[in-house]
Amino acid sequence: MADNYEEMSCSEAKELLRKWRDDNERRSDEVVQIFDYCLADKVKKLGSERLIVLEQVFVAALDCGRIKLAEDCVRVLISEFPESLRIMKLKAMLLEALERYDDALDVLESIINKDETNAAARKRKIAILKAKGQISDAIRELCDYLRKFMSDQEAWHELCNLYMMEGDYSKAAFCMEEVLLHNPFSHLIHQRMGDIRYTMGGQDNIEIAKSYYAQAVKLNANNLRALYGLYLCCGHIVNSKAPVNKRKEAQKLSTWALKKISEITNDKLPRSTKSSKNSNQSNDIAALEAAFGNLDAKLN
Amino acid sequence: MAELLIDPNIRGWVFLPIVVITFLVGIIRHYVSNLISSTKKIELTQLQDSQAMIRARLLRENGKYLTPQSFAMRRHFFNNEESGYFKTQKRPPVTPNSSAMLTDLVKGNFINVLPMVVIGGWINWMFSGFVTTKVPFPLTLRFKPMLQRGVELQSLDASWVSSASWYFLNVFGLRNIYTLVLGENNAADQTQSMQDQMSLNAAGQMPQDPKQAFKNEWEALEITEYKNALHNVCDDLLVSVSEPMTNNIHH
Amino acid sequence: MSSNRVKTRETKSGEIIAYSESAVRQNLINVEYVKTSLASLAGCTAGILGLTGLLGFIFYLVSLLGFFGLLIVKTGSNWQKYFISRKSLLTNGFLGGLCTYTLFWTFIYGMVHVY
Amino acid sequence: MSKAFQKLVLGCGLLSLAHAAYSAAQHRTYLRITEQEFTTLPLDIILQAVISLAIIIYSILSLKSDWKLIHATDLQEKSSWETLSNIQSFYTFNHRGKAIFNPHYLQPAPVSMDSLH
Repeated sequence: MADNYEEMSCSEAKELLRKWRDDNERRSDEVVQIFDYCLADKVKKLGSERLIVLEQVFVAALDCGRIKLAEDCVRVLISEFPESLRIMKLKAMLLEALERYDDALDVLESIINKDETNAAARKRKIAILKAKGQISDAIRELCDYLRKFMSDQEAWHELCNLYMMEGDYSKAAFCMEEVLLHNPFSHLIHQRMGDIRYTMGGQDNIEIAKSYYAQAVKLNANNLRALYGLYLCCGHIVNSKAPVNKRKEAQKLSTWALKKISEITNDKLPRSTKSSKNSNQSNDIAALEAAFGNLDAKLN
Repeated sequence: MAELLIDPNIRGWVFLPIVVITFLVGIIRHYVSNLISSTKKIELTQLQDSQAMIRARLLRENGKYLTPQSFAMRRHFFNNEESGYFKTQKRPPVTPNSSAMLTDLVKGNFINVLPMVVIGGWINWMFSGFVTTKVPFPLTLRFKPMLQRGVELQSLDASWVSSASWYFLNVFGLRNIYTLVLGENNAADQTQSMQDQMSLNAAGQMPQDPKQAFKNEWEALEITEYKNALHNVCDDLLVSVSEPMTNNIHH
Repeated sequence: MSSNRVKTRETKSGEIIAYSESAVRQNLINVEYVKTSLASLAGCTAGILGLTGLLGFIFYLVSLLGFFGLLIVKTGSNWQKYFISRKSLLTNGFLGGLCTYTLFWTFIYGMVHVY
Repeated sequence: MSKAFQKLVLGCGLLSLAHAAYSAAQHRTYLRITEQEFTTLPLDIILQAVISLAIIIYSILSLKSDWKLIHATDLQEKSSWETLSNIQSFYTFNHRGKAIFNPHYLQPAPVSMDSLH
């Protein structure tokens, strides 16, 4: 991948960065590389997107520990808008990356003093607590924040992650439900709800997890993780003391899920007619990738 | 119908300048309105209220995907008699900030109405007495006094128009062109948002009277009937199993 | 994440379909862009041709229909993937377009045929 | 077709339309000088104008053809948990990224065993 970026034209790079911004991709390493190879000496040519791109590169640079690059970006931005609170927040982020947390907190405090409705600065404060590893403090602060900004789904999502770090699954489920209220058509959120409920365990929760997984599968029939989840839940119910008709139903559903899983994984398998040993091996690898790549196994 | 021969100088000094002036005024107006439109200062409590309202609305709309307990818990949070959010949060009715409203009104007028009238009047005065062009469609005589102001000729066909009418034709016709020119890559808007604070993702407009809004939302939430949408999902899936594997899930 | 906002609409069969609001808006903005260009350019052409009276307005309608046909050919049979309603594509912003059309028509007509 | 080509086509169309306008204006002047009555334009100018209009509209439509899919389910097939759970506002930066991607990264000096005692 990396060597492609060198040959990329300016407009292509711009396009790609915009796509990543829109799709909410992290890809910090790639962003920095693209900037290095294609855009570094053409910043002025970016036109109306220049500031946004600079901000994006800034965050990516911090993510990659490229403090120098980040400083350059933020310097340009500051010279343009010395008063802007948004840029002050970037400055705080820079301090944060340098692990000067107290200074960063000072900056954020001053932002909040100037504009107490500034949600971003408040969130950064919580992120600092998280970076310091004070998860329980971060949770407390985030709850406080959410009392004020109740419909901030990002924050709910983050709170869910924090609770999961702490192993407090019932509270995590509550937070995920808030996110679900915002995106009732997202199969991923349904699947996540199922994950949490399944992890919590217990007969009732497994039932709930089953229906969430089923909803996720209904919304997107190719969601492999949800299918596996469905299969596991049904397997659990079959072996439990549930009423007979329920067990029967679960049995049916689990065979269906298994069939579907094998269908999907077989589809992804490249069918080669030659059965030389080498291609066999690559087939196996491809099959494995198909099976596990779709699982989103890299969750956190 | 007599063909008039119009001096090409009129084209160079009246016809085209009016187009250019109207266009530029529109562009300038866009930037000026960007400059002087102040971002409204929102109070924290206002923001909190609007976010609570959004959350309650979402609960009403999408609550069916939650488990019964979760739904009841949230409704309890909002509507409980003693500790519910909508019951305990007492907000004084927001007195509309009269001076701020006034400045907004003045600004709105300043941006929208004033330039049109001023420029229109100026053009009418500056370029009066010219027959500028001929509209390619017939107009009835009733339009004559309006469209040919300053050209008092009895026998002139109504489709020959004076500069003022040409100006108004421009004003209305260019409106879409502005969105074409300015809306395509709204450079001004983007720098604006960069200069300002973060755009709050849910900085909704809070209604004037939060108390009333709370009451409405409380009522709406109270009468919302919980119906579990996930109850039949497994059955649905099983049904689709028994059917041939059509992809009827999506559309 | 705010771009994921979804609005729903019930079809005749009672099925609820979820649309992404931003995508719908983006598509409509695109169509609006092309329609405004169309109105101005069709106005220019009408001015060049020296159409007068009813003929000019008919030309506007014809070019609008032509654009509509082109759009349908472009998006093909899966227009439902991009637009909620096909009819609204045709009727939205009709009068605004007409204003623009008239302006350019008069302008070019004046430039070419009057002066 | 590439965007650059489309833009070229668009430019050609606009030029051709402008040329048609110029021809029409010339024709009018010619008629005026020779004192003939104007009835219609010559056929070639009409054809040129109409055809270039069609070309322009087609190329604009092709240039602006980045239609987005509007069905939420279609959109979500593309999105993955990875992008959904990527929460920008809560990024933290003291992670392995700075060691992996920064070529000038200096390992923190190991804590010597003596200082622990």
